[in-house]
Amino acid sequence: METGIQALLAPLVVSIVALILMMQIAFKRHAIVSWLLGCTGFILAILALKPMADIVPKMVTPLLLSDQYSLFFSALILFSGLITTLLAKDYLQNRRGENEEFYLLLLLSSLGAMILVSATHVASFLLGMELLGVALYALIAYPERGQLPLEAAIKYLILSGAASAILLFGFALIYAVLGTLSFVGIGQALTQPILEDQQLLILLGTAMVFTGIGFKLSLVPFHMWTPDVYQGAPVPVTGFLATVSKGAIFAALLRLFIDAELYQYQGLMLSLSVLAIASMLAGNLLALKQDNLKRILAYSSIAHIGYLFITLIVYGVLQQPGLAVEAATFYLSAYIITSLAAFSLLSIISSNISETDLDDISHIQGLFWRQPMLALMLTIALLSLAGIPLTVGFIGKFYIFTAGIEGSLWVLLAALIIGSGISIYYYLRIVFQMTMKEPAGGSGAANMDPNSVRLSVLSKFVVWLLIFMMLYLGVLPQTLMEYLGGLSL
Amino acid sequence: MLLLNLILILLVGGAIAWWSERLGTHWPRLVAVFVVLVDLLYLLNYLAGIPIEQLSVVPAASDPSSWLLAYQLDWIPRFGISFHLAMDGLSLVLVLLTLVLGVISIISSWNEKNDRQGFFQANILWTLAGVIGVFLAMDLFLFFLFWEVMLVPMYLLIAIWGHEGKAYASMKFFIFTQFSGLLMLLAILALAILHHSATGVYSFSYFDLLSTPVENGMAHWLMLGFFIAFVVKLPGFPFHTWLPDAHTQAPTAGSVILAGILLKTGAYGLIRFTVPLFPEAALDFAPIAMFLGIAGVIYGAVLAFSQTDFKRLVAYSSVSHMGFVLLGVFAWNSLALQGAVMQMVAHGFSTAALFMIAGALQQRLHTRDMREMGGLWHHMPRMGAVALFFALASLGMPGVGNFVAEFLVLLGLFAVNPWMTAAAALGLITAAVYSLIMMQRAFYGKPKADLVVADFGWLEMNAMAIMIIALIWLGLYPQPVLDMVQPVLDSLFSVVSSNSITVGAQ
Amino acid sequence: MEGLIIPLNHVLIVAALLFATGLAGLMFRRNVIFILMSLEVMLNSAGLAFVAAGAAWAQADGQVIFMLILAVAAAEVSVGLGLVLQVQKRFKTLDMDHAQKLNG
Amino acid sequence: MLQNIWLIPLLPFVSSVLLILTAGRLPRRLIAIMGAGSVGLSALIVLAVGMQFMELQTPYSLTLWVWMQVGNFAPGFSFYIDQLTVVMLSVITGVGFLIHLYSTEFMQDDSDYSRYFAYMNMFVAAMLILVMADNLLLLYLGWEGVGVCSYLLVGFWYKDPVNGAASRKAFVVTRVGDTAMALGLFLLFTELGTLQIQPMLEAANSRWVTGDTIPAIAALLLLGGAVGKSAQLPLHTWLPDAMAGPTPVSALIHAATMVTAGVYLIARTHGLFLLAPDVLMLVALVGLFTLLLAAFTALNQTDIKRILAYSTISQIGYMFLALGVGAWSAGIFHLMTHAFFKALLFLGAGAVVHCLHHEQNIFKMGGLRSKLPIVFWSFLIGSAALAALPFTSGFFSKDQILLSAFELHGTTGISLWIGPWLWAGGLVGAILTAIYSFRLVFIVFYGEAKTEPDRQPGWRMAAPLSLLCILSLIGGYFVLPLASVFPTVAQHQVSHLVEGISISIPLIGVLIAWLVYYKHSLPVEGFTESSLGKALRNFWYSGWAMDKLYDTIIVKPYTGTANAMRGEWLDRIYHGIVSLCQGSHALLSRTQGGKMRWYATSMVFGLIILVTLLGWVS
Repeated sequence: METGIQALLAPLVVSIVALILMMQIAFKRHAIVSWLLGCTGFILAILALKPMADIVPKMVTPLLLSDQYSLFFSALILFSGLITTLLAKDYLQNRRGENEEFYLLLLLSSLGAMILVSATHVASFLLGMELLGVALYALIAYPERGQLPLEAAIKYLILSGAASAILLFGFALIYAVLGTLSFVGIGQALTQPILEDQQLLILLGTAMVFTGIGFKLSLVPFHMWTPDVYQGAPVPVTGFLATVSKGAIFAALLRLFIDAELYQYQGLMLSLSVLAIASMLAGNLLALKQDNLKRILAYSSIAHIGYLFITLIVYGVLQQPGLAVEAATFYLSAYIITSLAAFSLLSIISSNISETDLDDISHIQGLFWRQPMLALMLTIALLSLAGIPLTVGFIGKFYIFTAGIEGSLWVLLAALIIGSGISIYYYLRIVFQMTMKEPAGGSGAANMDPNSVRLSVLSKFVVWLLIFMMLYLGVLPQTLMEYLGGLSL
Repeated sequence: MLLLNLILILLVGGAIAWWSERLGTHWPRLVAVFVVLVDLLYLLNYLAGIPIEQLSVVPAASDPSSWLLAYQLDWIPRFGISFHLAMDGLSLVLVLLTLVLGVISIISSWNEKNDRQGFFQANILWTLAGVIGVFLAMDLFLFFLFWEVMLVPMYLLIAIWGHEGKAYASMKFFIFTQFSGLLMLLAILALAILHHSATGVYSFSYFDLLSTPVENGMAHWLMLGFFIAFVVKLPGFPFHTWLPDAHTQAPTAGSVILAGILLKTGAYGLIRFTVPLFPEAALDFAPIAMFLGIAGVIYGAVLAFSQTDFKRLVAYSSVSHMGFVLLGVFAWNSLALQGAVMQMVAHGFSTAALFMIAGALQQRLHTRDMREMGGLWHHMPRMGAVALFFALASLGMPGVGNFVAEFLVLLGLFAVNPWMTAAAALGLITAAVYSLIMMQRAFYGKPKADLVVADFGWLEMNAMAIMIIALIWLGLYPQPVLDMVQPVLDSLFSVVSSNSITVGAQ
Repeated sequence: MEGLIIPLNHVLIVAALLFATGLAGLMFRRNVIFILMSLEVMLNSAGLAFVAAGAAWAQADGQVIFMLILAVAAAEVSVGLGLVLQVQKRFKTLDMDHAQKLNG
Repeated sequence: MLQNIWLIPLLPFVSSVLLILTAGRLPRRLIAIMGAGSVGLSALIVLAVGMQFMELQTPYSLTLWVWMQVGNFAPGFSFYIDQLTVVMLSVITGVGFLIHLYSTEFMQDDSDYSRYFAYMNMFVAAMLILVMADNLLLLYLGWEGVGVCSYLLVGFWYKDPVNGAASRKAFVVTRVGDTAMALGLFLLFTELGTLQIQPMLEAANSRWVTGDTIPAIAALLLLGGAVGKSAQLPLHTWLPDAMAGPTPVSALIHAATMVTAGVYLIARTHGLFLLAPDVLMLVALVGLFTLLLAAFTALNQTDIKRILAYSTISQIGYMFLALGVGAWSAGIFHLMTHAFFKALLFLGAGAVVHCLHHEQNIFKMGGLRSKLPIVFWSFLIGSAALAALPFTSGFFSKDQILLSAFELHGTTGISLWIGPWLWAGGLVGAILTAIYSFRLVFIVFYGEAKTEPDRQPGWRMAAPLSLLCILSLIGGYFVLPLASVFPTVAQHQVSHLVEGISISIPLIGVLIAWLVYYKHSLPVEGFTESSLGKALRNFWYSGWAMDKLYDTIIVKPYTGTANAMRGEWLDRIYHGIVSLCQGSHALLSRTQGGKMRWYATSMVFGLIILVTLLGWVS
């Protein structure tokens, strides 16, 4: 059992810190203390990954598997959580008095995500997903008093709940036929001959499971909630949602995919291809003339998930993990870092006002002339999202391309190229907006005093770190590549 | 190491130029000129040091060490990607062109009142760095990287310091090049993966990929991937429509770099990659490519004639001129290729100069509309005379480099296809039509009575003089350039010859 | 464990009907309270299916998952009801078709 | 001296470059000295070279440097001197110097004095390179160079858009010919592997036999260049408009030198044309039709310079006729004499225009005989030579041409019988020439004065006029040393009747002109005022409506197409793609209406789609 604890050290640390934080709030509210505790929790958990790495892979109960893969994603999740925590301080300062629960919810949500990436069983999958989700609902609605966050939260809660229900019902159907709930077990059972009438149940179940997962990943046509929730949620939370929630779910999906050997089923692969193509095209088209920055990023995330799905389909073609998993993990890491950077910058821009976020494209008009550094960093983040070289986004795209070509998935690649072509427009539109001379003295300009955006040392550190990571991994990706190449699943 | 330094000097110089903004608004341009000059002298210093015979050594296609210079560093071994730069005669010519025009482009913006001078100059220097990288990169991954990276500062130049229609123009420029770039990326990766499946190792090295066997049907597609990317940049008909907008809206320095240098990367790519990597496919495709070349020559000239915007006219003339390059490359013999290279260099100077003139006109008259010009010779005889020279250069007047280029291209093409040559030769007539109408509309005709404008000043005349001398030198004694390029062509021929029929005088 | 006495398919059909009812509620009801209730129905129908399947396979897993679902549903609803209070407070309505500003 | 021939083109070139660089900051006197002096020096060198050459008699060549070398394509900056070159050099530098001298006074009041001489010197340099070139590429350089200078000088007074249009027309129309010529060069190089004229002709001779297709195509393409530059049908329309330039320019470029470059080219490459007898025949026919067309047109012009321009076209037609019938020397001979008397006429016309406040309409002149005596005499002598009155220079050269035409004995096709017809056509031309040239004399210098001259030509104008008068008179007695250059032609052995007719025809023409325009005793008004007559006059006046024809079939369609496409119609495709994307965006955006119920429903739809997909594929 001792190694069991060691194997789950990081989640345990997070849980313990969450408990401490809860008690601190109960005894005496103090924003800085809570913030410090949140930071400590994340940092300790990251440190805890080291002893975990020594003993992996290690199965802890049939539900959770600590391996290199889950460690890597845990690290990403904790890193995202830490970044969000760091940024939240400035962001929340001007908003309302009681911020303490925010950090608690972040910790819980991250805990859910970590469980999700270790899940090898429907039960742990369900637990992780819901822990992640329920904390997020609260996070979305929590910091502000406006209507938009509330609407976003309730939409997310209900739709996400419905998606969970669909997913569960799907699993229930599969369980009814196969009699097992562990991923590996499902895979093994699926290879046995299945009665004709039960195949319908399997099919229905699979469709429902993928509907649920597709919703959480905002795959077309289950994507509709995404822009509303992204827009309504406070920026740091949006960032967290975009990175941690999406990343963890995809990581879990990948594990399910491999453990249950779903990649063998051509029908499923073909259906996923259709969804991927639809996501790439629809996501990018939806973002095309969008004026709200958060919505743009939401739509772009839909497209990115479409790109990411290419790796799954490649897996199906190649029938072996090698390049596909490497591509998926790299792309996901790249996307997480880049999104974090983008949302961090948006969060900084919105830090100095107390009500809504400055998320309309007109708000950042002329940013280049007032805050060249900030504008340049946002430009780099956007270029990384667009997959322009020297940024990590390009290497990610390079991986997708390579994987796609290895699998000869020409149709998907065509969609990828068309989608990327379209995406250039809306990314550059933001860049162009920042370079425009005269802020049209309307909506945003009034709210945004040219000198109001003051970067605290903390924010500076965070964005510089993220930009550095984006560029470093874009220029010298070899180390990460090697590491990801060695991840076993 | 020298090659790396060439790029690093510009990159770091760009950062310094940006920073120097704090010292005063005139500092960045001084720094920028200084940086490019240092780079140029650095290269010339090397050139002075090598024995002249070395320039005539035919570089082996399989062995970069036989090149003038090579520099290799492991970069991403996971995919066999290395930081591999190498220079042969062709790259040398183009790098020199880049640096000279770099100096000129900075001078051309000397008197423009641009905000954020520092960032402006930084972008110019970074664009130059990217272009030089493109000319030197011998690893296809690295090549693509530079290919894309040079777009970004160029985009910013247009988007930030451009004219009234900059939003549309900069976006169009970026999307065209980026979209076609993705096709090239696809082709590069597919080629590398084919190499991987044939040999078991990943490699993006030009030298390795040259020998990669590609099954014929596949080769056609991959060739197209490269071809489209390069032809968009060239620009070739019908992918040229980004160019008139981008050129017109870019600030003067941007136009100079765009027309003078950036377009050449497309031509360079065609010569260096498209044909040698897929000789058979390229040969099959040659008639279509040449047809596009002819279409570009004629179409560009016809549209240039009808423009009322001075810069647009010059932009369309670029389309026309670069059509000759396309013809030259796909005729694929010594004469035509020499002509194509010569056209790259000569067009670089002549168009850069015309854009500078356009910029000077805009700065003085606050319009580019030729309907509002006329009789400017009276007010600015020096500018008029210079414009006349470059108009004549652009119509292919013998004695300047453009003539040598076009003549060689057509001469080489004639051996391949006389009828196409005849069609392309129509471009000589149409070039006369648009060049002269440009002179007429802007500089001849009735002078405006109350116009007070300054003629070209000392600095501008010096820049012009450099380009005039260069063009006349190329027109009367192009041999040094031809000699530098010939060994490279011989080497490329030997790569291609095993698979395709080479025609003409080699 | 005895397994299931009635045929599994019958239970599944009932669960599916329940599920469909919930889904229909989600699609057609406008009052957020009813929507939350529909959500509960859906979750519980999934739970029912799990229980039945678990019984059919004579395993405890089904029931365990059901317990988890109950917990999850409770958590969801508690957060949900909290939000509903705020909706009433901030939008002055519980009609989700009207408490709506985000779109595009 | 021969090794210094490179100085011949260099001197005017250097002078031109200096004038350009100093941009008019030099004193006028110095500009004049540089401008005229450089050409004069070149003329002296030509004289020395000519004397030396007469002794040597063997062609001399000099390579300055290899221009460009790619494989075996290695044209040099090389000069080739033979008798033909020497003749051309003499004409260019000699007449050129006189015209420059004349210009120093003519252009005295122009503010762009320096620019004028810069262009003129550049022209002379280019023209010299053209005739000295040892290979066709260098020749082409000169060829284009003179075209550019012609463009610059025609449009010299740039402030008037009409001049601009004329200069552009001149350049573009000749460029059409030049392009054909360039294609000829490509063909010759591709087939023969060299562009060096003498080796090329030898190679052509050994490679092909008379009547082969390829030499015919090559000759045809070169002919295209020649008709463009020499303003022959169908590319002659630019020359009358080119009169927009200063008159000395017309004298130098559009009478004496550049327009005869086509003649020189054909003469220079006669070896090739001999291999293509059909093309040679075409040369003769082009010459014949041009000379007739231009003569009729000249008869109806009212602008003194346009009359001379059409007359030039007509006279070059004679030269083409000569070349076409194989009378190479006669063609060159006429080239030389024409240079003398046409330069004289133009300079005379220039003097008239100069002294009459830039009046060019001959019907507003008159009675100038006593007011401008020097000019009158110049004009009279020039016209006599142009009309080929006996013992003037024009008589000898034209007579040779007509006789050669009469005697044409070809071996194939129409050349078997066409000789006398060509002769007859030439005679018609000759009588017309006499009529229009003396029409000019009688109208301008006789009758009552309509405009008073405000000045008299000074010595710098008078001296060249006088010298050219002498040359026009005695030029016919020069013996050109061209025997070694061209294949020998049999001596004329035609009946005295033919000779007599040839001699008397111009005299009849002069008589008619005298009767019609001086005595007004021939009742031609009856015809000219009839509707047919008017129509014909208008038709001829417009130069056989060729301008209108080209305008309709080429210029208008071109500008129309260009203007129609101005807005980049290709963009419509790309804009279509953009619209497609925007439309899709708008459509998709409508699904994001914000209603949660709809979102839930879409999820159900998605589920159904997924089920269908899965069921369908498995």
